[in-house]
Amino acid sequence: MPDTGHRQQETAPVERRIDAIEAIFEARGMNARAAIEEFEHTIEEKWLPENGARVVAKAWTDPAFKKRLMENGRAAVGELGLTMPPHHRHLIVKENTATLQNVICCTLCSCTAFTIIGLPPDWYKELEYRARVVRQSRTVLKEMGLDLPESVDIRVWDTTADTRYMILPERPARTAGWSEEQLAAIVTKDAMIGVARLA
Amino acid sequence: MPDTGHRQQETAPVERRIDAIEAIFEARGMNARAAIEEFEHTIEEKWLPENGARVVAKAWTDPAFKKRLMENGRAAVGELGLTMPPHHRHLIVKENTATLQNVICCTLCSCTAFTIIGLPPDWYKELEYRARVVRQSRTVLKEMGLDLPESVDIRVWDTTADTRYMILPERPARTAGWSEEQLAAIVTKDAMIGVARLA
Amino acid sequence: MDGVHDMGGRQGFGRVRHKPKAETFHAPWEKRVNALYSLAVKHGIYNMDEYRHAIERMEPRHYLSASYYERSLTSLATLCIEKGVFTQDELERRAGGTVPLSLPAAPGRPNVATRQKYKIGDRVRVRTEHVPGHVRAPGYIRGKTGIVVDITPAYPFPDAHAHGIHAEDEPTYDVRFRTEELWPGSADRAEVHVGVFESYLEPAA
Amino acid sequence: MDGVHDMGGRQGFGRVRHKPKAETFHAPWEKRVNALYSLAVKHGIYNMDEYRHAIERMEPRHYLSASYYERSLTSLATLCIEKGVFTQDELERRAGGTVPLSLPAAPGRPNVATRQKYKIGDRVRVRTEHVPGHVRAPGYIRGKTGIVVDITPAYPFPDAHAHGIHAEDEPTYDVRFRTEELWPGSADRAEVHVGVFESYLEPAA
Repeated sequence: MPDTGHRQQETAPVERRIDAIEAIFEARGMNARAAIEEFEHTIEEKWLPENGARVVAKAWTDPAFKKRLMENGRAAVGELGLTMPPHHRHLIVKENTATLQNVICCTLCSCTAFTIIGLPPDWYKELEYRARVVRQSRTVLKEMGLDLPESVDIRVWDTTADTRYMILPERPARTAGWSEEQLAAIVTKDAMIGVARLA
Repeated sequence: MPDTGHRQQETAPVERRIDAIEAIFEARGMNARAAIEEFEHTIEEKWLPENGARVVAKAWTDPAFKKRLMENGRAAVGELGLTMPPHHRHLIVKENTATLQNVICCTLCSCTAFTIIGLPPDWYKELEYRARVVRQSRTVLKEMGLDLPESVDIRVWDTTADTRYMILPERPARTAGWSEEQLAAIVTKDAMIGVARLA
Repeated sequence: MDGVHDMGGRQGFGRVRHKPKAETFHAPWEKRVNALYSLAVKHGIYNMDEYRHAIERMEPRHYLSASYYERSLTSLATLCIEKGVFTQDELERRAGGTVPLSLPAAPGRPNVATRQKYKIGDRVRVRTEHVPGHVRAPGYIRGKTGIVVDITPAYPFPDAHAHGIHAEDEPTYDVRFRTEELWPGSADRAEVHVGVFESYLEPAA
Repeated sequence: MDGVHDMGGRQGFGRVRHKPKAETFHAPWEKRVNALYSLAVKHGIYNMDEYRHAIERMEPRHYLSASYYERSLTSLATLCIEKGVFTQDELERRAGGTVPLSLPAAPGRPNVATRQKYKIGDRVRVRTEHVPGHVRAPGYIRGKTGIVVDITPAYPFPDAHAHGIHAEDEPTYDVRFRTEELWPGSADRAEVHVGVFESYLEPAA
């Protein structure tokens, strides 16, 4: 095997590894730099939890929209100009109530409806959440600050196929009469994953 | 909590960790240094594969001993002055033949009859052997240099309780008429684990 | 494959390190990894099932010790080499050091011939199968019984799609399991819903 | 516990790094670890089941990345602190840095009340149990059926013995499983024999 002398070297730091791939992609005419800039723009401007928050606020205030959202999430978010990648063929929306807590996870990797609720937070992708939330849901939620009474049932949704989920949080009682904009402002990514309730 | 400033420090290297435990044991009057010296003496002088090799050679040449060995391994090795720790209550000896290969492992940790066949080699305790040998025995043995024909059945012994196993290797045909000492000299730890055959 | 990536229900982990409004990225290089593995998908170098499987194929010690984006990076590097976009030599020369890669893939498989359709309300059992290649049935549902509560239109079959094997798309069934069935006496009471491909299921009595 | 230590049958690992006449130790500190964890057993600070379980309780990333003797060392340090031989503060002050420890134990359990005796030739099934504490039934035999081929006299029951719980000693049954039963269609043909405590078994039809 020719020229394997460099194999004796130390492991390259992660930054140098991605530097190298970026340089090769650039050299191959794949416009790596432009793709990176576009991605940075997209995550800062487009894939934001504010998208999902708008969906939630509209569902809270427009029963007909809510019905369409629960029946076909992908089509309904499209009404608000929100899109999903082609391989996310379905968006399923699950509603939290006074007696039911739905929670999303991905035990095998990190799947999420990222164009709608934003890219997943670090802890969602970590081994602890993936290992424990399916088996110890109530304990894990409590450790995360959501201490549910036994009267609240828990449903965990493990995102194993390319169907994507979002949670429709329960609307806080104090928000009666608020505008869609006001409502959207209180909806968090954690609430749309189902690990928090809105107060 | 008083004086936790040192918690901010780096992780102590393994040598410093065992230094610290040794020093505390010594300070508690537990004679750590003497125990270490005794252990080093024991592993160099006592827990040697030559013990098991003597057992094998005797079993090859003394049918009555072999019968006792197969019936009660712990008592039989005792005839040769070999002992086992109290919690190793049984020594079970399995015989390899032209059509059967017995192999020992410990998928949960690293259990072995170490006073008889010697402390386990590094690879025996490693994740690869523990994960793979129960499920891919023929493949793993082949990778380790023992390419068994399909006509040889494989039995894997997973040491999950405190019963200990040793393998009685098949005696090579070329050793007809050899003395016990000559025979013992060709018996290896690998053969008594069952990952090698003697030629 | 029965790999260490199959985390659901594994014990021994500590608390989730959660804080409100947690970040996705912690360093600029992580965004570049995400951008470039997505770019490779757009260029058709590999699909998302191949991408996920190349992460699963990481050496287990490396998988567990690597950060999330180092895992992404390892998949990207491995697949580009396997697909001939660049060689390991070229990559390591440019990176100025070795680049840890994922281990080789075992074979994939086409749709299961004996698969059948189910309807909402059917009781189903997850087949007791050990698929050597990519599979999207988590180990914790293997051999377990649940109830079909929803059905999606067809998706590419991951066990084939991750290995370049032709296969028919399959519906996924939203199957409801009780934790008492999954981990008897050893889990918090809850329902766990899993999207299960048709090939993974058989009828339950 | 369903921990990462439960290696049997896990996929994704590379070749065994075997060489003939391989060493047991690779550095002097490793021998000191071995000598001192044995000394602690001799002094009655803990028993071997507690020692094994403290290794299993290591943070999973630490377990997989640590060397064999770092795992032994972590168990020794953890148990000495849990048993009050020294405090974490004292240990870390003397070590001049932090010392990673194992995570806390879940509760153990006494013998299973419904256990029964078996004789050679009996068909037995390993109970589908998920024991939160120490257990010596590897996950790969859970729910599987085999045949009793040998019986040993009684041993301390590890599920209790590792947790300071009083329990009766139990025989272990040498149960023969076929790999085709353990990993259908996904293993080399072989018999796998496991020493199974009485409490782990139930009669099979």
